[in-house]
Amino acid sequence: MTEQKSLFSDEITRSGNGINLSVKLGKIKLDNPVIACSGTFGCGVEYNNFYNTAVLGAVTTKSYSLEPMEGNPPPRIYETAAGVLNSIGLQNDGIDAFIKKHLPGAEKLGIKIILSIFGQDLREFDKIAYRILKIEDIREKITAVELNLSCPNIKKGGMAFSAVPGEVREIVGSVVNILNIPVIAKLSPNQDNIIEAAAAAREGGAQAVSIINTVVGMAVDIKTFRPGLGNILGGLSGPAIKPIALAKVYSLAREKILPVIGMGGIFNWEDALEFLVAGAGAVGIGTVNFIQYDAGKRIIEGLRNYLESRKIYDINEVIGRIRT
Amino acid sequence: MTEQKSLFSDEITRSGNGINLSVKLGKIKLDNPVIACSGTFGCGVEYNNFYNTAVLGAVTTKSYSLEPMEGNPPPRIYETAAGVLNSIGLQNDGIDAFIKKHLPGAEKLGIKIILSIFGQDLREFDKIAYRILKIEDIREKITAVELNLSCPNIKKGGMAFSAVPGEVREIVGSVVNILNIPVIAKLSPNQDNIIEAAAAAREGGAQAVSIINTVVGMAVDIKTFRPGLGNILGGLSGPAIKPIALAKVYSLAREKILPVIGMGGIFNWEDALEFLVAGAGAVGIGTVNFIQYDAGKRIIEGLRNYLESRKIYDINEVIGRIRT
Amino acid sequence: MKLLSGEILSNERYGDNLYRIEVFSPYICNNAQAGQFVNVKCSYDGSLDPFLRRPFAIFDIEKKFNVFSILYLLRGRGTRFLSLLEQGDMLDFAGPLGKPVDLTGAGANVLLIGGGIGIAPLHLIARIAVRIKNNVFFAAGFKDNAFLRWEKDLIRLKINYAVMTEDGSWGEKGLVSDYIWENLKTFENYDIYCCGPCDMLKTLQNIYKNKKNKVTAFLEEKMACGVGVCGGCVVRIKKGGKGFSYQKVCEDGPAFNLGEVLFD
Amino acid sequence: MKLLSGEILSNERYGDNLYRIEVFSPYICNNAQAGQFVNVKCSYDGSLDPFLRRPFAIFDIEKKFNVFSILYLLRGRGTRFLSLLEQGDMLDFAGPLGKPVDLTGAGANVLLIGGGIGIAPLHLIARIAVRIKNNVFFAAGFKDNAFLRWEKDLIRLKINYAVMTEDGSWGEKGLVSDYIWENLKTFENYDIYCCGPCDMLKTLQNIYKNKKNKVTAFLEEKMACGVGVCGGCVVRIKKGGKGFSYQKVCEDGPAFNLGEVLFD
Ligand SMILES: Cc1cc2nc3c(=O)[nH]c(=O)nc-3n(C[C@H](O)[C@H](O)[C@H](O)COP(=O)(O)OP(=O)(O)OC[C@H]3O[C@@H](n4cnc5c(N)ncnc54)[C@H](O)[C@@H]3O)c2cc1C
Ligand SMILES: Cc1cc2nc3c(=O)[nH]c(=O)nc-3n(C[C@H](O)[C@H](O)[C@H](O)COP(=O)(O)OP(=O)(O)OC[C@H]3O[C@@H](n4cnc5c(N)ncnc54)[C@H](O)[C@@H]3O)c2cc1C
Ligand SMILES: Cc1cc2nc3c(=O)[nH]c(=O)nc-3n(C[C@H](O)[C@H](O)[C@H](O)COP(=O)(O)O)c2cc1C
Ligand SMILES: Cc1cc2nc3c(=O)[nH]c(=O)nc-3n(C[C@H](O)[C@H](O)[C@H](O)COP(=O)(O)O)c2cc1C
Ligand code: FES
Ligand code: FES
Repeated sequence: MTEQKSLFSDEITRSGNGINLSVKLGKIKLDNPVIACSGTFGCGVEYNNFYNTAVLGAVTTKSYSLEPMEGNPPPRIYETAAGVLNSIGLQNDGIDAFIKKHLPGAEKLGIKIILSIFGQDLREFDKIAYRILKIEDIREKITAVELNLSCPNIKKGGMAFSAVPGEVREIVGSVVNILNIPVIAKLSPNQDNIIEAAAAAREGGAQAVSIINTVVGMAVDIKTFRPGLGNILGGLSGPAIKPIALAKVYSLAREKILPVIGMGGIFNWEDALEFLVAGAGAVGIGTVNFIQYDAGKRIIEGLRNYLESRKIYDINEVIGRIRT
Repeated sequence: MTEQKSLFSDEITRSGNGINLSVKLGKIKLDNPVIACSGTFGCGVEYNNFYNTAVLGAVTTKSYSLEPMEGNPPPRIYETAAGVLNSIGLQNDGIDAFIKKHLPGAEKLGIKIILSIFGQDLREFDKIAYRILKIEDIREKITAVELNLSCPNIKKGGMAFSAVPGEVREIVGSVVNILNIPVIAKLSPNQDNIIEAAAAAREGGAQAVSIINTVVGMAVDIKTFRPGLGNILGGLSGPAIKPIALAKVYSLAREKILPVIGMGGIFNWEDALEFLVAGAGAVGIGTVNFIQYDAGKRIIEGLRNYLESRKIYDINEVIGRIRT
Repeated sequence: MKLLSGEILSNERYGDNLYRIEVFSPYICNNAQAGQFVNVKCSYDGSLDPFLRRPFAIFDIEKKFNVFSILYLLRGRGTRFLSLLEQGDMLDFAGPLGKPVDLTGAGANVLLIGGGIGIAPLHLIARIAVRIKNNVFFAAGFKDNAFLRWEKDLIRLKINYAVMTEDGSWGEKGLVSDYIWENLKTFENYDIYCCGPCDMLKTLQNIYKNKKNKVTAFLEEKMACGVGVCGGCVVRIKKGGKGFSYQKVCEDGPAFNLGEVLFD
Repeated sequence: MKLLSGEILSNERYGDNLYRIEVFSPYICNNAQAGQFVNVKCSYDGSLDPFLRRPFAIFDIEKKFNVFSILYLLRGRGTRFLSLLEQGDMLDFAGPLGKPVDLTGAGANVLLIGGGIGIAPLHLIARIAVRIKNNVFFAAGFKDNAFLRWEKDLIRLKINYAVMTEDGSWGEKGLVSDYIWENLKTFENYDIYCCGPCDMLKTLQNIYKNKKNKVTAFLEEKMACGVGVCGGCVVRIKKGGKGFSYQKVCEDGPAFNLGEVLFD
């Protein structure tokens, strides 16, 4: 208890203006470090029914492809212990629908958008980037573009792009060249090369790395002897994977390659704080939105209250402050 | 419902002798497919207070090294959502203590032993194998030897042996050459090469593969800003990892490289059945023993009752019968 | 749609494995329309077990008392939790969710076909339809008489109905689809809303393949978000000629044109 | 040790955030010895939340009624669950666990030093010691008077005692270690058993560094199995000269020779 109070005694940031929650990840500036994860929050419009989603540091959109995509056969959802398997298969109505339909809606609500995109190959990433480039006043409308590199590289037998650092460098580099907005590389936890992939992303010019995407998982329905998911394999998310995500975030953040957006199983402000302390410059909240519709608001408030009660006036003081 | 009854109607194994639960994994024959996992059950003697542990298909001992090992600094245990992190660090009192002290105790109780061992390099594996070779009537006392290849290869910078298929082949081959009892290779889920590693184990002469060992994970104590574990990183086990384990078991089993002993988060007979249906030839139960002290007995009984109620008279009829 | 917390006014056994929970919620009572559902947190605050919310049809609304109710079958972990809640406890739910069924534009007669717990969303439709339609008829089929108590609630709606049970313990013996088959003529000019097990829906799809009735079916699929953002709850819906598109039960449904549903 | 299920005879608030639960268990009452504990499942059957069992000292045993009790502080998820159990519910626990403290061989006088909830294992020692020792003295220290009710239970044991509280709201104002320091002489020939926060144990270790008293301390560490198989609950215990070995709280302890404990 006494320890808690003295943790920051040597460097308390006193300020008349209350608590600073804003963070910077490379060129990306966020009002606070809480970001909604891709694929779990639409573009933030639906959740505006539950709270003002403009309070979030940013909303990462679902991942958009060049053309609309059907996705995988149902069932696509399977509940597991403290987690959920999904095999949505990246269903989306295409980048043009985002630009014409979804972006204006989000804009109107003042939602800060991180646009997530993916392609089947480098050319498709480029094509999407060129379409994004045509958005008027793009820098005001889009905080960053996130490249979902955990999706299958069709040309390379379906392995994730992020499995091959060379591909990461090439795709990131190409999109960075086309766009004049910051680029984030989202990596897969299913390969054991996150550090190499992050280094490649930096070489390509990315401003930050998002980890982790879902972990490959599966379930069997013992009533029917069928896989729980139509696609057999799916992605596991939720608190079950939090320890795995934290280990990856910590291991990558201490390499100081790029700022890390940490995600995987965050359910409350305490979880978010764990990621920040472990070295994440910002955090993503995904699955929690399905269960606690106002999680984003709660987590931001929880972090603010925590800092206030500890007399820490700047959230950057806790980032990476793990005592090992 | 109707579907459930008809699942096996074409090939029901009627038998006057009740339900057959025995399985064969290569040259390894077990009375039933339920095995206690290494490191979670001692040698089965303590748990004999809770039920007759001789009813288990086998008990895999904690992993023994050539010399006694201290293990990692505490805290070594951290509770997570539907799981637990551990950083025991392979503490054990050495292979000689097993032979002299623990084996006789287990023998007296009729426990079927799978002896788990690990070394810092090939030479140490060999040395341990030679000590095992000296056990009198070894084939009656030890059902199989399991090589814990998820442990760090000190000579190769601490990466797990199973990260490098060449090492797997060499170590398995060498131990198989020394010993005249079946060898199982236990692989790490933290590399994305389980199929290659299993193929290497087969080339080395292994009879089966055990997956999965714990998944690398971490926790942060936000009261102290310290890692939850003294060792910082640890291994995640329990229901949280079940979907991950099932995906690995299914993906490996369908390659038909070697029989698979499936483990990771099994808590009840339904979970065990999921693994069997997904292709595991036997299942390991680990963390559940900490919470449900009589889990082994319950799971065996649960499987038997299930088969009986479905009029399936041989457990081998469900193994690998997933309908994809 | 809103995230709500409503006081539980009662939570009673309604039949074998069957419960009805009544919840105080002016917001739901004023805003929910026919065909909508709520997504309920079925664990204590802060608990992760069971993990996901569970969707439940709005069974009934009593505007006068600002009370809506859910009829639920005790099946697994989520409904076990629900069944343990007591009067005075708070229910954490979001709603109203799903696309409302538009009763105003359609024909003058309504036939409701429910199988088992499938009567739940239809009951609210019946209550609303009875005020604006000429004829409302409820055909319901059950395994046994577990839902017997429902007859009283049904009678209060003042509509005509027929009950079929597989074991003959209540109403007539037989399947509800048999009843429909035998009374095709009677219901020729009815708009139909149906909800029940997959087999029942498939049979009805066959029966009405070449009929001109407007047949709307309520579908179920496992949900994660319940609000249309995750794409988890899709079903196959015919698109134009031979193709299909995946549509979301939570946002595009739960009611779909039965003729366009592709069962697998 | 056995896996047991015992009926809860009472589960009462004992003080601020403090509860005592009484469980019917002939097995524990006949087999448990001083210093042992039970490992309790703190969630409903089949639930995974919270995940691990929680160890609790056996606070008291009433052989006549086959009842043992646990004194517990409401701290987190596990103890919250415990506090919600009611008379008539069953408690799922295993025990007795841990190495018994051998009171028969030691000296004629026993001093118990407890800090906060640390009095729990010492209470049972007091009950047993009072029958076989000349003098038994209990020195207990608390923050405030949350444990006030315990004085009654203590008085029933018919031993001498002293209570210290940090806020002076009960007994004398001050720390129990101050009390020990001031009365070193009085307890010169006492065997000591202590349990409490780390700071208290460290202070006592200093006080008794060069004394000849046999000082036994109860330690806590997070446990997974509770029965000695996982190696999770180790503490550092001096070995010979300068080295140390990791010993298991659940199997080698929870009581250790205080002089040999290496705090970090
Ligand atoms: C739109 C809609 C309306 C529904 N209305 C009702 C109703 O009025 N009354 C009623 O009794 N039931 C209704 N259900 C079904 C109800 O949601 C499930 O019965 C409930 O989830 C059972 O959960 P459980 O936790 O008790 O059982 P579990 O054992 O956890 O699950 C039992 C079955 O419920 C299904 N299920 C589990 N989780 C979900 C989920 N997140 N979404 C959908 N299905 C799931 C699974 O297929 C499983 O086989 C409705 C479902 C949908 C999709
Ligand atoms: C040998 C022994 C005897 C104990 N006797 C008592 C007693 O008589 N009365 C009493 O109130 N408490 C006792 N404790 C402590 C008790 O086990 C914890 O207070 C209890 O686990 C709190 O759990 P919780 O779920 O309420 O809180 P949580 O919030 O889950 O945990 C609160 C704290 O308890 C600790 N804890 C959590 N899980 C475990 C675990 N599996 N093993 C050990 N510590 C854990 C953690 O350090 C945590 O900070 C004893 C502990 C040990 C090791
Ligand atoms: C239903 C669902 C859909 C998802 N879709 C995407 C996606 O389109 N693009 C992407 O980069 N990540 C996607 N993710 C991964 C999440 O963004 C996030 O990385 C992951 O779920 C871990 O965080 P969580 O445990 O908080 O959910 C999806 C996750 C879920 C559960
Ligand atoms: C506390 C603990 C200690 C373990 N020690 C070993 C070990 O010594 N050798 C080994 O091969 N696996 C070890 N394991 C891994 C288990 O054998 C098993 O592979 C893993 O825990 C997954 O199964 P579970 O989820 O059922 O526990 C250990 C696991 C735990 C939880
Ligand atoms: S449940 Fe998420 S879209 Fe329907
Ligand atoms: S808790 Fe497992 S050895 Fe003590």
